[in-house]
Amino acid sequence: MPVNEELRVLKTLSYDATHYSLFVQAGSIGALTRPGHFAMLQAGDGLRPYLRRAFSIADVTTVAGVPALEFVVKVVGVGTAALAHFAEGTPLPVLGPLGVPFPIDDLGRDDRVALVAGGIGLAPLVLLSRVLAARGVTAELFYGGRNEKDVLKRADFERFLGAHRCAYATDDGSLGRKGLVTELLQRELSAGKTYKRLYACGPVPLFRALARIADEADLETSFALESEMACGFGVCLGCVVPARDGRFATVCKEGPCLPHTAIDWSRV
Amino acid sequence: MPVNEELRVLKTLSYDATHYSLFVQAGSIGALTRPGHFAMLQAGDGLRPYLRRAFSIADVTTVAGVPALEFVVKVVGVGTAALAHFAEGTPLPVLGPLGVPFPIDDLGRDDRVALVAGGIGLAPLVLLSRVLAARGVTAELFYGGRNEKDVLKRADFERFLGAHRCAYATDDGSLGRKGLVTELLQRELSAGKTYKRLYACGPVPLFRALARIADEADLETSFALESEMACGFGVCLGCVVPARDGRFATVCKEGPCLPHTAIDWSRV
Amino acid sequence: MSVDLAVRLGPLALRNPIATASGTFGYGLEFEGYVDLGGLGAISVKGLSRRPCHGNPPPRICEVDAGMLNAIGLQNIGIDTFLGERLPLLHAKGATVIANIWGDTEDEYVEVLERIGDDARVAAIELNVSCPNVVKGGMVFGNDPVALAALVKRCRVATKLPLVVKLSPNSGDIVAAARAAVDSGADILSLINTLVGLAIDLERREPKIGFTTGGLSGPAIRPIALRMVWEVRRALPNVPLFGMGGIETVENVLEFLVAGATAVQVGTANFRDPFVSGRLVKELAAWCDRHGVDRVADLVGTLKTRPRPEHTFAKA
Amino acid sequence: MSVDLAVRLGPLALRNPIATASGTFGYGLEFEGYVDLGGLGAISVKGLSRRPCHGNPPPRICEVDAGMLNAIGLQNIGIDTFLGERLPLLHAKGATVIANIWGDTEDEYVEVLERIGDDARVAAIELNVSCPNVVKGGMVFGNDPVALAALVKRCRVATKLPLVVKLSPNSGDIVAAARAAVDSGADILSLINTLVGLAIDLERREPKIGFTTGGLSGPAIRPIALRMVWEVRRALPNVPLFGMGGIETVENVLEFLVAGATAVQVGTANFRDPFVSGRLVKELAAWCDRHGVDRVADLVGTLKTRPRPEHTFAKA
Ligand SMILES: Cc1cc2nc3c(=O)[nH]c(=O)nc-3n(C[C@H](O)[C@H](O)[C@H](O)COP(=O)(O)OP(=O)(O)OC[C@H]3O[C@@H](n4cnc5c(N)ncnc54)[C@H](O)[C@@H]3O)c2cc1C
Ligand SMILES: Cc1cc2nc3c(=O)[nH]c(=O)nc-3n(C[C@H](O)[C@H](O)[C@H](O)COP(=O)(O)OP(=O)(O)OC[C@H]3O[C@@H](n4cnc5c(N)ncnc54)[C@H](O)[C@@H]3O)c2cc1C
Ligand SMILES: Cc1cc2nc3c(=O)[nH]c(=O)nc-3n(C[C@H](O)[C@H](O)[C@H](O)COP(=O)(O)O)c2cc1C
Ligand SMILES: Cc1cc2nc3c(=O)[nH]c(=O)nc-3n(C[C@H](O)[C@H](O)[C@H](O)COP(=O)(O)O)c2cc1C
Ligand code: FES
Ligand code: FES
Repeated sequence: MPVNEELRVLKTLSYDATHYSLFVQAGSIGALTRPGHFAMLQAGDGLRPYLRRAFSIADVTTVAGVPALEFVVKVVGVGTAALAHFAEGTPLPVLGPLGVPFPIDDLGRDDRVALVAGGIGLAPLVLLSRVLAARGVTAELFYGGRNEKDVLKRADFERFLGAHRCAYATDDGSLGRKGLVTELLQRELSAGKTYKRLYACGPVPLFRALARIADEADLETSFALESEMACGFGVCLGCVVPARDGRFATVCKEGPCLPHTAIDWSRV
Repeated sequence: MPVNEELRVLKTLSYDATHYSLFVQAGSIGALTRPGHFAMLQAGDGLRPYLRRAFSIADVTTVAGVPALEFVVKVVGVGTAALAHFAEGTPLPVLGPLGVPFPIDDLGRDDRVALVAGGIGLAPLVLLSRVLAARGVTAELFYGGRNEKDVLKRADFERFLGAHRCAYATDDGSLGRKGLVTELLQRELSAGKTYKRLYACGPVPLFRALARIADEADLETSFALESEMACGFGVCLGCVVPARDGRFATVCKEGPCLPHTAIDWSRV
Repeated sequence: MSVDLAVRLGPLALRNPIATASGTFGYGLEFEGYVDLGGLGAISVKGLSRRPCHGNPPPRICEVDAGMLNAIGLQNIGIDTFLGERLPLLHAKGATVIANIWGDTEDEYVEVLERIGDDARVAAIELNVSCPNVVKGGMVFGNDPVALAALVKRCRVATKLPLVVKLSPNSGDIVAAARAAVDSGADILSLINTLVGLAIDLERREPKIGFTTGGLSGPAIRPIALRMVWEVRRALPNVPLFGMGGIETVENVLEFLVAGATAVQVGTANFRDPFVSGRLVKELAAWCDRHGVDRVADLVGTLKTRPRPEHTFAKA
Repeated sequence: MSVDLAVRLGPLALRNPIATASGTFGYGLEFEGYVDLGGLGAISVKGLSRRPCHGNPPPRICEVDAGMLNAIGLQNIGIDTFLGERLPLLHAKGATVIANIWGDTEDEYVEVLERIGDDARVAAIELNVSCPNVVKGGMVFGNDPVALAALVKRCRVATKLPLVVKLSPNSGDIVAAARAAVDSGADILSLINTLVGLAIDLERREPKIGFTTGGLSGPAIRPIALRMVWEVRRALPNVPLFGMGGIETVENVLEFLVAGATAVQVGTANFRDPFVSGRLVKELAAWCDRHGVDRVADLVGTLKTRPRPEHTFAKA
């Protein structure tokens, strides 16, 4: 059962003009959080933004000893801009953890999985990396962005997974391979590597490409989807994606983590 | 010509839970301000509050050497609540000085005038007191509130005018006379005292009572009126009061300082 | 002092005037843990049709200033699943359930009513004749008093349950629609549904909503909703009304009561704050207590208005 | 790159599409020092009547969420004072002046038009047939296409100047009103005027506005206004439109253009920020420059919409 709590802002860590990490008290949400969960944050009590905004719980960690939730945020509009500016101590209404997390219970020491992030899609993969590493699962990260600045929290990923298991791709070649992140993955698959599951988060074109790759390679997947959300807990029916069975599935309740086979990509 | 400027908040001085002084940079507004002028302040760039709010320029002063405008504010709703919480350095859009100030040019050393304040109506009388004092005009203050906490900036008034020229009345007798501020004035008039002009600011019932007194005693007046304002510079026609000539007069442009004889009290 | 919060809307008695609005409260059960379902005045569930409906392709929602647009397209689990799986649970929680229903044709409305029959676990039927977000789906009834009258007449015959008709604010003359519904047998009116709006994604030069337009809800529409409640109350003082549109605070609730609504429905605010409806019940009691109001029903329709002045001209 | 901001609305050529809305910009001169009056696309002045009008008793305005209500009641200096004292000054500043006019009867409209004659300092006439804030005063024309058609026909005969008709959003069918106006001789349509709203002072249980209801303006109405512009554009693609309702930013301006307005009018935003109209002219040029748009007119009506899907049902 998700909880609604007023959690105080602990700190904000700015990466560049449009990316930052927001740390808030973990409250009772922290202990309930599994990789892939998200939360709905109310950015101020004004009318702009009006609705809460959805963010992956990027990590459950501590800030100066205080249990904390970390959100990694990209500024794209009024809500993400407002959240960047709350002073330490400001109470933020947070509803979470929400949604269906990444399936990981079946993984053990002998398993290898792939994590693919596009841009801000890194967010849900941070906690996933931490948890998989703790379990001894071998996880390889393929992380793409427009340029080096777009690729966040490398130190964390490399600490959790080992630097040799982290591969990067950028549009301008400023970090890692110049090109698409899917090319990194494709290269491994072509070399005969297999993965028990592919976890991914990023923009729709990335998901589309990965779905194609997964179909060809017969890979099991779990995609952390995004969509515009009003409620985050399954009542507004605003956040849906077309499902293979003809229905529309709620991203907030049936997702956000769904196998690519659940989705009708022709209608996305 | 009023100016619109982004003026930085210098400090906020809280008197109690519902009253505070807000000091902002004087900009070029300070030098243009005469007693009775007001300004329109935008409290934040959100939608709540949406429109600017009108406040008397209570004083033109300095804060730690920086030329400043002082506003004395009573919290009554969303705008006055928001203005209380801006951090030092926040830029506030301020349009001012606006309106017709108190007529004082004809006053000199031999003149005696009365100043009557009800509640937050003290605001425009602060600068008026300072200026009259500087000119050597004898000004007597009659200031009423619900209780002692409602009576603000006594030290300033007593410094400008002399403590013996400041009389107070409160509903509960916690400061000065228990009763109405009009009774203080009435007592002086009954004792035969005369005033060249009566300056007043307060709630409508006070104005009404003062208008009656002024008619009886044949007193010249200048009332600093209030009314809900959208623009503050004469274009929305939202702020009007019924005028004696059958028209509706704009408080923001024809006022806020108007003789009581300009107003049709039967239609107020 | 103990405040009497009970209100009566014709045949429908509610323990308090705080209900939740269709489409914004799911089937109620989603709010367990946030709200005491049995403590609300009523719950109007997501609009039900005779068969499960998939709704519109996304994007279905977007935020606008002081509100949102939606074009969900009436996605719902269908009347049978509702009656079989959700209603028993809602009933067990002590919830007062309003079945909000819709159809593409008169027959479809009647079919839903027949499936409900006189199930006593349903406290009232609410006919949605005003959804702007489907190509068919009731909107035609909402915008045409003649079609509306015909539909309500057939529904009136098809059910003995209290009949609420939910009106569209898009039709221009809300009083005409109200009259048509009441004359045809509606016991209660709900107003308002959403106003048709458009928001544009400038970079793509496309509507933000896949259906092009969407229904505007939230604080933005509150003044319009209040005006319509007041207008209908003035024209039809004996018809009980559910008022809704942008209700967020207890003051908003009271404004609607004072304007003439006997009860209110809380909509979009449930998304922003899932606790709001339950909290409003408590805050309403506290407000009445503070203001010396013994019975909340005494507040209904107490707005004092003055005759409207004609503008006058300067003498020539 | 130098962007061509000029637009043409039938017989009315404007140097750019940013005009100011009647009742929110006074007689223009009040904005000297804030805005270069000659640099605006046009200025629609406060609604003029044949005699100076006192308007409604206060309170006339109140703030609501994301906007305001007003019931000014059309207070104005009268057509004669306007022509004698304000128009010459406006003209000297190089302003493109739209005379917004109103009357209680057809005759009164015509009388105002006759006083204006074919004064070339007036670029266009804008008939306000949609003010919700007076007991008579035009609203009747706005809500009844037949009355509207009759009025516009008489006005069409009474003036040779470009004729703009400003429509009411309260009538339910904005397209019917648009058609009636255009078929009767309107060159241009303005939409929208304010929506009728109510706000309540809870402690007094009285309307916050002395006239009871007031017209809702500001960001709250933007989605409704955009939708109406789009609807009228789609139905009458050759009729030039002024779009307005809650415009604050250059993005808002562009949304209206993309939806189908050839030019816009900025209203309530002038109160919050007296500089806004002048700034929008500059920002529009900058936006076009950044986006590689040579002629702003090319953006008008470029909204790409898809056919609306019908909702589908689960198989039985
Ligand atoms: C389950 C989930 C997890 C998410 N996790 C993160 C995260 O960890 N970090 C992060 O930075 N963002 C995340 N997002 C996206 C985030 O919710 C949006 O960026 C945010 O809501 C935009 O709000 P805004 O007010 O800044 O932008 P707005 O002004 O509302 O919109 C700006 C632009 O962003 C688009 N947009 C708005 N909401 C979404 C959305 N939910 N998904 C995609 N596009 C949207 C709008 O269409 C518009 O083009 C997540 C979204 C979901 C649904
Ligand atoms: C020329 C002028 C000078 C003023 N000087 C001062 C001053 O020096 N200090 C000060 O504290 N206040 C002053 N006021 C009043 C101040 O403008 C209002 O208190 C303020 O606008 C309320 O805003 P709000 O958002 O807090 O309240 P809202 O939520 O907007 O309203 C709360 C309540 O206050 C009432 N109200 C709103 N605006 C006004 C208004 N302009 N006048 C009277 N009542 C209003 C509303 O009707 C409502 O009942 C002045 C007003 C004017 C017109
Ligand atoms: C996402 C969403 C879905 C809705 N679905 C329905 C519905 O199925 N049936 C209905 O009668 N009204 C529906 N409505 C309208 C609401 O019940 C309500 O009338 C409207 O939103 C105004 O109230 P509000 O401003 O408090 O939200 C829906 C509204 C929203 C926002
Ligand atoms: C205070 C005020 C006065 C208005 N007076 C008039 C008027 O005299 N004539 C008219 O046609 N429209 C009048 N309007 C309507 C505006 O011109 C405009 O159509 C409406 O406010 C919507 O635009 P906005 O949301 O940008 O304000 C008035 C609006 C306001 C807020
Ligand atoms: S966000 Fe409301 S149902 Fe998913
Ligand atoms: S506040 Fe707009 S005219 Fe006075």
